[in-house]
Amino acid sequence: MTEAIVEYRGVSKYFAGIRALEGVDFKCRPGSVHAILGENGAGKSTLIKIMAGVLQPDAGTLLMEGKEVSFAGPQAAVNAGIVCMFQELSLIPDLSVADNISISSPPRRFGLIDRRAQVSRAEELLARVRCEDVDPNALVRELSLSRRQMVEIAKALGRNPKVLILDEATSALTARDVRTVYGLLGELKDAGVASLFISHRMHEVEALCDTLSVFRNGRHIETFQKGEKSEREIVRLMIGRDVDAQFPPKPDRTGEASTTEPILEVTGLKWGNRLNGIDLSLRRGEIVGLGGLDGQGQKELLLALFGVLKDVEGDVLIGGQKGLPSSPATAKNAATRMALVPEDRKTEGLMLDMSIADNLLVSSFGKISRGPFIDPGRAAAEIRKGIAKLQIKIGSADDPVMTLSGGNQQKVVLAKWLMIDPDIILLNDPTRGIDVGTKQEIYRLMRELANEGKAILFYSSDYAELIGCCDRVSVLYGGQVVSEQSGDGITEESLVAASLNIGVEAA
Amino acid sequence: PAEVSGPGVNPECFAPWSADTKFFKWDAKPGPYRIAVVNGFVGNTWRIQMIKTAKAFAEDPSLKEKISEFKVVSTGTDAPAQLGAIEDFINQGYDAIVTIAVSPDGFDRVIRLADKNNVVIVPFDNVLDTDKVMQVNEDQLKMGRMWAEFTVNELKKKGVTSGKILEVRGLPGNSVDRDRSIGINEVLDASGGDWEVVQVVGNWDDGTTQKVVADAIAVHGEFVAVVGQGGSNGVVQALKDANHPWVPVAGESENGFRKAIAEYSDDGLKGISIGQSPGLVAIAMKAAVSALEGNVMPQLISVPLPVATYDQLEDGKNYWSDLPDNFFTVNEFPPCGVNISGPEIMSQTEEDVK
Amino acid sequence: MKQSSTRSSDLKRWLSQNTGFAAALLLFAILFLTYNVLHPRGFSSAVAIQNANETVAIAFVAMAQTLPVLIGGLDLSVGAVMTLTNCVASELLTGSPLQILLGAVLTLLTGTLFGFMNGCIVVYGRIQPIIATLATGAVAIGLALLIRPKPGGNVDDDLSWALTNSVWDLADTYGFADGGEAWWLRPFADIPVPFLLVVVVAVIVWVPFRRSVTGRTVYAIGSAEGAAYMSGLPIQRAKITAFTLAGFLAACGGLYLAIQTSSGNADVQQAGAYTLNSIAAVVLGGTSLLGGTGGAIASLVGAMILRVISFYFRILDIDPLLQPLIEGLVLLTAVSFGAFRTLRVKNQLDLFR
Amino acid sequence: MQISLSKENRPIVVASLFVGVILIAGTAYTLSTTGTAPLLSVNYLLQQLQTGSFLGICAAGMMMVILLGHIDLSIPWTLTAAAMTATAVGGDLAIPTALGVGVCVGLLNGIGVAWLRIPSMIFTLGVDTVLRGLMVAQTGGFAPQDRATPVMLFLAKDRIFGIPAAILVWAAVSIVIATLLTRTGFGKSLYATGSREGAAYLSGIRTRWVIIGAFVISGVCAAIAGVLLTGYSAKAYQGMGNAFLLPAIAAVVLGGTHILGGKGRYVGTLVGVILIVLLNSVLSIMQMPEAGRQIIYGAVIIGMLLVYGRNQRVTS
Ligand SMILES: Nc1ncnc2c1ncn2[C@@H]1O[C@H](COP(=O)(O)OP(=O)(O)OP(=O)(O)O)[C@@H](O)[C@H]1O
Ligand SMILES: Nc1ncnc2c1ncn2[C@@H]1O[C@H](COP(=O)(O)OP(=O)(O)OP(=O)(O)O)[C@@H](O)[C@H]1O
Ligand SMILES: [Mg+2]
Ligand SMILES: [Mg+2]
Repeated sequence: MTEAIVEYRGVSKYFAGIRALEGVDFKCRPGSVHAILGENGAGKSTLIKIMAGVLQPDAGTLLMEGKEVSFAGPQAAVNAGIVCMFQELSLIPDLSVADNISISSPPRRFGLIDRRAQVSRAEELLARVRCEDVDPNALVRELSLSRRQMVEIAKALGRNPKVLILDEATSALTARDVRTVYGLLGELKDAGVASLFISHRMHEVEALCDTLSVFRNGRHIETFQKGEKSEREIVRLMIGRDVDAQFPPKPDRTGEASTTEPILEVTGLKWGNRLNGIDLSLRRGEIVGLGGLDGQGQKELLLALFGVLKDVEGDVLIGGQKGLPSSPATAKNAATRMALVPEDRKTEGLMLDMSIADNLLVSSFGKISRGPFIDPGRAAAEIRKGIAKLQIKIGSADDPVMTLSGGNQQKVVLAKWLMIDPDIILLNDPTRGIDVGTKQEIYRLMRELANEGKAILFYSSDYAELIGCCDRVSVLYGGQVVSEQSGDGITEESLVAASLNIGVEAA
Repeated sequence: PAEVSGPGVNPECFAPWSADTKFFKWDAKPGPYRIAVVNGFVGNTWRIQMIKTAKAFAEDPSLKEKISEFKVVSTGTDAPAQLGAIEDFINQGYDAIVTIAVSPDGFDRVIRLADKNNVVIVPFDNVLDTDKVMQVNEDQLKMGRMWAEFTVNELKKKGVTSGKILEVRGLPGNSVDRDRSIGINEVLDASGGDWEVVQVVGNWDDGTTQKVVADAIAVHGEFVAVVGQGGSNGVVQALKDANHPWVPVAGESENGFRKAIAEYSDDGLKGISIGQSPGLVAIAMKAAVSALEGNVMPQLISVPLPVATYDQLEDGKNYWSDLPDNFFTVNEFPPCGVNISGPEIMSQTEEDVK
Repeated sequence: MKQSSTRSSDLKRWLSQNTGFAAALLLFAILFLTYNVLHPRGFSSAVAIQNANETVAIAFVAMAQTLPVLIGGLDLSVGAVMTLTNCVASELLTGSPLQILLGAVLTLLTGTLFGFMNGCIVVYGRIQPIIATLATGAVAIGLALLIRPKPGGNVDDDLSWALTNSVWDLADTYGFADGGEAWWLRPFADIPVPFLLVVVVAVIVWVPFRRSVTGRTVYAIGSAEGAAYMSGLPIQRAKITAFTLAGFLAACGGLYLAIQTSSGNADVQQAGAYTLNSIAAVVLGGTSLLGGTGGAIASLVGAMILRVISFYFRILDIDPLLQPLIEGLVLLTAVSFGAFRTLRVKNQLDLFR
Repeated sequence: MQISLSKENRPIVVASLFVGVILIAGTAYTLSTTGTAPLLSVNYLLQQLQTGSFLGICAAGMMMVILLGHIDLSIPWTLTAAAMTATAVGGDLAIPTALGVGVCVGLLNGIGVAWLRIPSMIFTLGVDTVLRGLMVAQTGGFAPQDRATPVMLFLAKDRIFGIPAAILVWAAVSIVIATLLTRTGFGKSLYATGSREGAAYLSGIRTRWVIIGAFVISGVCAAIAGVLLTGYSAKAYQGMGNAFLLPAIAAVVLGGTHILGGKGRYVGTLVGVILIVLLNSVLSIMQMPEAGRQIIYGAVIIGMLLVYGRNQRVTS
């Protein structure tokens, strides 16, 4: 057996008394692709942040190639050959692609950064990740999310990693890029590099990894080889209990569709070059999915419906009223109330350093006020109701929402919107980065809401979710709906085919 | 300019500062002249009144014919900007530049340039610590002395020879503040009385002065007199608010202060009002023209102090009970032919606004 | 042919990435040319010298302000540090040439150390830059008043004359290059020395800094601090360096002010005015107050725009009592230019960065 | 109410303690020099609160804006302009005029910051300059009347049951602001917008109107302070607001409000104002020269913020 390249011995880490990792013994071998699995808050990110020098352990030791090491900061870790890719996080938007790729150790001439050498280095690395179309002199802020992740990968490659860490770093990639990344990881594996891979998507893990480690509540539960355990067993290790059917059953809706009036009807919706004539309808009691590759206009569609975008063209009927709301505030207050769970809960969904209570109330001041004043009794009741309904796990409602785990944070966003009792709920990838258990709760909640007569428009980057949750799915490509599927017609095959805008036969 | 011996022209108006004041003579230039006023800070009534006086005086029959171009700029409290403006006017070929210096130092370069180009620079009010330019000012040391003398006299009349006197100082670091304070303390020390002088800093600003005087009263109880360099309205307000008995007060020449003296002098507010006049600008302009005409001029021109004590006040003559508090009462200097009165300048369009 | 096409697209990209700076440059060019056309002695060395002299201090202070702004902060002490170093210099710039040189070095060192202290307070005390420097600015003014309770000072006359004039005068004063008549000096003879000083400092300080990892880190911090940290960039070093350099550049301003006025003045109002003007200059130059984009050269241009605006009052006939109003309106209009971009934003979320 | 030393309350407690320290130091000084302890007299304290009310009201308005992560540099000349226009109009309309000026300036600031998205630091600075220009032009051109009206004199100077009316005005403003912040949707929206504007907007808060509202409150507060100050000095004059900008910012920050917005309690601002006012007064009583005063100011601000606890480091 090869010697471990990185080894944890009894590593513990606490945050203000909260246990993030405790007594972790963990090894990872060179030439492997190693998946780290666990619920939200299991300690995965903490584990790799320690390896990457971002955090220092409170107890225990870290060994690299058999020698004890201690990294004072990310640079020290990089120097030792540990390269970490965080989700969207380590690129500087206002610097050029070339600057970013050679960010901390650029080629120099006479002690100064050599711009030309830097550009050619960037060109080489971009070619390696098959992103020749990216201009090394462009600013990162000008790139799309998927291009940014590829630049991030190029940057990581350029640092000659011995250990490469991907913490949910592939979430926005296109199918072609994913294939490139798979290829690259394979190459690196052959070159003896250890890759650590964190993802909440089982199919990615299955396709890529050879070794799997499961964490739960800050403890290392078990490490095993791929194929040793079934998916069901793995999930049980992760959440500590059995999971039953992932998705709640769909009610039978055949025949209903034609009889009820749509609550939302959109024809020829256009916005800039992102939306190119979208037709869509949504009825009460229905969950309609938005499918397609990332960046095909799904987010823009949701934002447009919620009144965030200006100069949107097309015919819209919402609850019989013509026209789009002019702002989220009007969308929320209209006769047909709308709610949007945005893409990034940390910057768009929540005021992270405000309390859970304040975050819950932020959309419903009108409802809990008497005249201009907030009625504390009613506010407290609403908060209690919201927390109970979604079973949000909190200490006190006055704690900052920042202290919650990702899944619970997402529940706060949902609870906030449920307080206004919306008629239409727009969901933008609500389960991204959320563990299996919580995902299930959200699926169940969605179905409950639909059964209460609400209409749900649901964008997800995960096909399985669309198949499991939706009554109908509209697949977007290039800002248009290219395919509409419903009922049993929604299959992975058909979704993938539609996403790539090719006929089902070809897929 | 050439250094010559006196006496200078028109000594009633252009009085030399002291017996050993030097005299300058520039080569006579044919008129009419281009004159610029380079002000520093703008944003208080004094400066506004000064600018209006300058503009009005440029239209005065005695000067109008002699000036072909007249410009006023304000540069803010920014030394390089003021120096730059002066240099710019020299470059533009102006004949004389009248200025209130933002700093008593630092003009060496523009003085050198002005001399090279035969341009007359006349600082007034905030003058320079140099004897290389012709300057116009009131004697600050003497002002301080007169304030203190008056105060000591009034106290003597009341039979008071000891006690706490409150001295309100101006902007820290300013030479005017320094000179006035020296004058005041010189006289107090020499007066033989047993005075305890309490100093507070009022920055010549009514609001600040009022606040610090109120504080001082709260802490020290009663004063036998107040000698204030500026912000005199604030002194009076603070005394009034604290129900402090009226005592002799020496101060500036704001209309409000004089109104207060006139009103309360019988109750004991025996006041003296001497002030730095915005009308100084007119004398400085006149001096500049005179110098350009080739007359012999004193290097430092002393403008008589416009004194008014409580027994000399007369409504409509040296104060105006129906006009705003803020403007400065003293504006005219008859010996110099400067006859623009304060109200004339500051209320010229009063009718228009009602 | 390929060469030329890439070059034009390079220019296009530069323009799109530096729109603010380009607009500032254009605005300055128009304002300055018009001023010279209107000025009776426009396009002459004397006018250039005067303009340069007036601009140096604010230019240095604006450059100083740029660095803290780039990291997404603000330095409210730059004006005060300029004032402090101005007072220090007014005590030290006298005596033999060697003593003067030493004095100048000590002056710059004072400002640099003060900036370093600011940096340490911000980094190790973890206090927001704007508040930390509001406080240290008061300290700097206090020190300046201690050093120079009243204005004055004793700066070497020759030095003052030589450095506030043209290159020819410099040579003439110190008698090198045949007293300014040497053939090789001719082409430069009419250039104002103050202009050269600013350019020299910009070139030997700013340009290398811009092309160092520390400089890059400064931009990265303003753009995305978390990402900069995760990328292994030296955050603390860069922050301290930014404030230290700000102190150094402010000291350059103070030093020049002392040379220009051959005196020192602990003027609180002037210090405040310079700080606020430096922020205005930074914004006019197209640097974002949010950090991450812009640069010291842009601020230099911003400072020049600010100055040129006030030049106009001297050549146009404007009621002196309306001047402050006009000045304010022009400033407000100029800083509002960037708003046109905002009004064109189609996705409201892009407004909240 | 229970006082727990949470991060939020610590500045308030520390600043209150420091207020005590200032009073003790000042009293020690007066005892040693004059043998009396006037600082502890009710009269002195009431007077400090009276003169502190101008700053207090400015700071209350400033806090609204700082909670949003913005700043209002136009306070000095908003105050002055409101006061000068009010006295120029005179009579019963004086105070409504002053408030009107405050509202207009606030609207202008708000529009510039919320709609045009110009950084408040620079936009309000420009507005301040414009207001100064307007006042210079107005004084120069129209020689406006500057006398305080009887109501202004009453508000600033008279006492009601022995308490200066100015303090009552300040108390009224404080109650309104504190209620606004803690008990109304607007107040909560203010915190939300200051904490993260994008998220607040997507939550259906009309963030632009919140921003405009905060600036209007700030303008109105400055105008009220202008009215009181006019009454106190019996007249309005150029530059009367100059002394309030930096102390107002310092008071808000010393009271624990986060300069980048989102966090802070109004009680803190109250304590901050009292701290600054007393510090000023005691230094003046000690006849501390300007140099020492400035150094002490700086040291106090830095020292207190260090005691309050350092900000979090940005690591992710
Ligand atoms: N900066 C922090 N401050 C306080 N507690 C923290 C911090 N970071 C992590 N924690 C705690 O440590 C625990 C483990 O967090 P970690 O980020 O490692 O989880 P994770 O497994 O990466 O979760 P996810 O799947 O959501 O990414 C969390 O439950 C949290 O309570
Ligand atoms: N400042 C903090 N204080 C307390 N807990 C924190 C803090 N920052 C993070 N945490 C904890 O760390 C955990 C994970 O944080 P992380 O940043 O990895 O988010 P996440 O849940 O993984 O979301 P995503 O996967 O979408 O990035 C959270 O569950 C949270 O409890
Ligand atoms: Mg994580
Ligand atoms: Mg995560």
